[in-house]
Amino acid sequence: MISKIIEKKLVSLQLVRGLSSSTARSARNNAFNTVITEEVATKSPQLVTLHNRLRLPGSFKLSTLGRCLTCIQKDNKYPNNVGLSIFGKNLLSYHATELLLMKYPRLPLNVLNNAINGIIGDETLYSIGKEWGIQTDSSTAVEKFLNEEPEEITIGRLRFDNQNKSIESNLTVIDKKNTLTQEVAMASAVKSIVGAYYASSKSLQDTKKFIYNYILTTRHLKIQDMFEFEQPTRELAALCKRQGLEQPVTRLLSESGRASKRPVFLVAVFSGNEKLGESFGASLREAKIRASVNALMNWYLYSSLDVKLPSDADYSRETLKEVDHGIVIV
Amino acid sequence: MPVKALKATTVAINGVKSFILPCQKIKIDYCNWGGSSLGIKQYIQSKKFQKFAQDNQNIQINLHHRPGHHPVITGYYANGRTKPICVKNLDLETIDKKMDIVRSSSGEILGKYKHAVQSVNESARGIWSPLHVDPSQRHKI
Amino acid sequence: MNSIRLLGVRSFNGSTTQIIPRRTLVNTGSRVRGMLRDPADYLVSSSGRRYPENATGMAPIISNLKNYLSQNSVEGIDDKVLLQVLTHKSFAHGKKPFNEKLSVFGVHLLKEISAIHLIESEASEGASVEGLNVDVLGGTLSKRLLHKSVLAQFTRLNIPGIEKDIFWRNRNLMITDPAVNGENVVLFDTILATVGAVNLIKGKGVASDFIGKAILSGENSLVELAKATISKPQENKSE
Amino acid sequence: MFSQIIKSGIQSQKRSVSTESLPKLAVKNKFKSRGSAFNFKPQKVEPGVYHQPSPSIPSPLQKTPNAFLPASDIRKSSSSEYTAEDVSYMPPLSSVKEKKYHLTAQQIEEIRQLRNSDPYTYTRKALAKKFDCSEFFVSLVVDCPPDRLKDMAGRLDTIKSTWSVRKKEAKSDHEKRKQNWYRNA
Repeated sequence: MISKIIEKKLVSLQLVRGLSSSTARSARNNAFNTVITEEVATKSPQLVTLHNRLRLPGSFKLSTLGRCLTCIQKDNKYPNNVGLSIFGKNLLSYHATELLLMKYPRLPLNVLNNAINGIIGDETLYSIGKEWGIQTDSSTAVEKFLNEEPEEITIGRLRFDNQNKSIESNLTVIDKKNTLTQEVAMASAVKSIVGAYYASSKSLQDTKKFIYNYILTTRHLKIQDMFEFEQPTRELAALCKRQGLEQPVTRLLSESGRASKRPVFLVAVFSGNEKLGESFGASLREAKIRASVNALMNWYLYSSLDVKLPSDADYSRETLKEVDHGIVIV
Repeated sequence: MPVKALKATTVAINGVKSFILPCQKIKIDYCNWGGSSLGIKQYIQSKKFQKFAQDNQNIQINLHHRPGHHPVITGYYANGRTKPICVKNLDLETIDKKMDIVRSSSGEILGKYKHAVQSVNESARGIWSPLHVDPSQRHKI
Repeated sequence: MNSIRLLGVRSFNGSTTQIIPRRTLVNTGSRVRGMLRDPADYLVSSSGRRYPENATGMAPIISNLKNYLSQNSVEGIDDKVLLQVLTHKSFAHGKKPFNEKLSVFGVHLLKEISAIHLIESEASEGASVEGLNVDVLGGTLSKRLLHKSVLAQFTRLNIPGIEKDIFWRNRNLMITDPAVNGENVVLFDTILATVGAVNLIKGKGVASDFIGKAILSGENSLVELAKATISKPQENKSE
Repeated sequence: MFSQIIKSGIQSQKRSVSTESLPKLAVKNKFKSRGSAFNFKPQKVEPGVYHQPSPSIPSPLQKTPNAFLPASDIRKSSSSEYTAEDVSYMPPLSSVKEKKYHLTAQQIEEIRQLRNSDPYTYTRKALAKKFDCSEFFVSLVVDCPPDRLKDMAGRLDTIKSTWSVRKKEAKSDHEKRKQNWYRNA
C-alpha cells in the first residue's frame, strides 16, 4: 500500500490556542455523527499494516481498528475506545487468571495479582503496543492543518490528550486534568483491539487464541522471583501442621570451610525423613532460613504434569476432590 | 504475616506462538533532479518494488521526495531505533538487496554475543554444586 | 477453665499415620492471650453452626447450595468442594480450606460473561461496534452489577438460608447492618466462589451457561436488582 | 536426564520403578584425577541403565518434594521408602524441642504482671527460665513495655554512633544481603 506524503520541514510556530473549534460535548458521551468510515480507513497505511501485522481476520474492519486507536479526548471527533478497552480488560484478566491459577494452583493471592499485572498490566501492554507498531500522534491541530495531513494518516495514529505536551524543544507542559499518559493510552488501545476482536469474530475461542498468541505467550514471567517471606521457619511449621505432616527439622547435609573466611553449609529441612527443601548459606542461620524459603517455594510453586484449562473445549475435572486450601496464615 | 509479593519482571520473547516482524516502516528518500537517484527511481517504478510492497503488507512504506540530497532507505523498528542505508549511484538489483537487509534486520545494534544461546528459562540440570557431587567422585583437596 | 485435651500430631511415616498423645493444657471459654485455644471455640460459625468433621455432618450444611445448583442443572460437584465454597478466610484463622481463590476465579469469569451479556442486550447511546453496544460497560449499570451489596442481595434472594450455612467470623456481633459488619462481603465471596467452583470442575461452557441462565436472567436476576438500585433514589450513600 | 524419560514415558499408570534403586554411574578416570583433569579417559562402563542425578538443588518450578505432592498427582509414591533419605548421618541444627503447653492461665497472668511491673529485672530470659518456657512464648504472652523499648533503642543508638563509617556501610550491606535470604535470591 504505497502512499505518497509530502513531509515538509516543520516550521516552528507560535502556538495559536483553540484554533480548532470544538462543540461542547462531554468526553463520555459517544453519540457522534462523524464515524470513521470504512473507505477512509482502508486508505490509512498504519491501519492496513497493523491489521496485517496481527493477522486479524477479514471480519475485523479497519474502521473498528481506527476506533481502537481513538482514546478519550476533550474534543473527540470520533467515538472513543473506552467501552472497548474495558471489555478487552475483562477478557484479558480472565484468561491471565485462568492460566496462572491452573498452572500454579497454590499460588498466593497477592503473588497472583502481581503476576497478572506483570502479564497484562499497563506497563506490559505499553511495550506490546510498541512492538505491534502503534504510532502515537504527537502533532497539534495547527501543525496538522499546516502540513495538510490527510485524514487517513491522522486516524492511523493513537490519538489522546497527552499528559506532558512538549511545546518547544526544552519546555513540556504537564497537565494532569483528565489527560492520559503514554502507557495508559497505548494499553487502552491494545485492550480495545482485544475487545474489538471478540466484537468482530463473535467467538470466545478465537479471541482466546488471539490473546494467547499475541499477548500471553509473548512475555516470560519470572514467577520464582516474586516471593518474599517474613518468618519462613514459622510459616513452614504452620504449613506442615496444617497438612498433617511431621514437624519440620532442619539438618546439616554437608559443609566446607567452616573455619575459613568463606564457609558453605548445605542444610535441608526434613519432615520425618522426607526432604522438603534445601539450600546453601554462609552461616548456619542463613542456611536454615534459605532452606525453609526453598521448602515454601516448593509448596507454592507446585504444578501438575497435565495442565488443563477450563476454557479448553474438552475440559472436565469430575475427579477433582480437593481445591487448594489457601495461603498459610501464621 | 503471610508471604509477601514482589513486583513481576517480565521479558519479551517474540516468536513463541506468533512472530511480529521488527521492521515496521521503511522510508525511501529520493531526489528528482540528482543523478545519484537514478537507480532508486528505476527501482520505485520496477516490478520488484511492486512485489516487495505486495509481499510485505505489514510494513508501511513512505516515498519521500527530498530534493538536493542523496537517496536514503531508512528502516524504523519496534525497539524505536532506525537503520538508514545510503543508496546513491546504486543500480536496481543492489537496491533490492538493500531493501531486503532493511526489512529483515531487527534494528538492534550489531555486535558479538558472548553466548551462542540466549534463553530466559532456568537451566534444566540446575547450577552445579560441589556438595551435591556423588561422594565417590568428589574433588579431593 | 483449663481442660486437658489430647491434642496429637500426626506423623507421616509411610502409609500409617500415628497419633502421639501428649498432655496439653487448653483454654476454653474466655480468651487468655498466650494460651493454646481449644479448637471447639473457634470452629463454630457466627450462626452457631459447628464445622463438620465428616460427610454426614456436611450434608445438611451444603444442602441449600446443592439444591440451588441442581435446580440450575449443575451436578457432580464434590461435597468437600461445596463446603470449601461456604468457608470464608476469616473462619478459624484460615485453618480450614477457604474459598478465596475460587471467588477470584469466579469474579473474573462473571465480569467477562456479564460484560458480553450487557453489550449484547443493553441499549446505549454510544456508537455500537459490529452491533454490540460497548459503551454500556463504562456506565453505572455495569459497575452496579458487581457491587458487593447487589450481589449479596442476589444471593440472599436466590439461595434461601445461605446466610446461616456460611462459615465466617463476625468481628462485631453488635453491628447488624450487613453492609458494615461484613455479611455482604462474605455473601459476595460465596456466590463468586460457587461460580469459580463450577468453572473449575465443570469447565467454562457449563459455567457460562449457569451464569447466563441462573444469574443474569430469571425472575430476580442480577441485572434487574442492579437496575432497581439505580432507579431507586439512594437513601444512604454508604451502600 | 533419566527422570525426564520416566516423566514423559509413563503418563498414565503409577511409577513402577524408582530412580533411587538404580545403580549410580561412577565414571572413574583411568589416571590420577587431579593431574589428568583435562585429559579425561573414562574406564569402560558396562551397558545398562544408570541414574545420574544432577548435582544441584532442584528448582521449585521443576521438582516438588514427595510430601508436598497432592494425592491426585501420578508422581506421588505412596510408600516413602522410595523417596525417604537416610538422615542418620545428618545432624539436626538445633535439638528438636517438643512444645510443652504446660502453663496454666494463672501462671500466664503472673508472667504478664511481672513483665509489666518491672521489665528490667523480669526480662524475657529471666521469665523463660523461671517458668521453664521459651523466650518466644513470653513475647507471645506479653509485649515489652514501651518505656523499656525506648530505653533499649536509645542504648542501641549510642552504640551505633560509635561505629566508624566503614562499619556502618558493612552493616547496611549485610542488611541488604539478609533481605535476599528471604527472597530465594
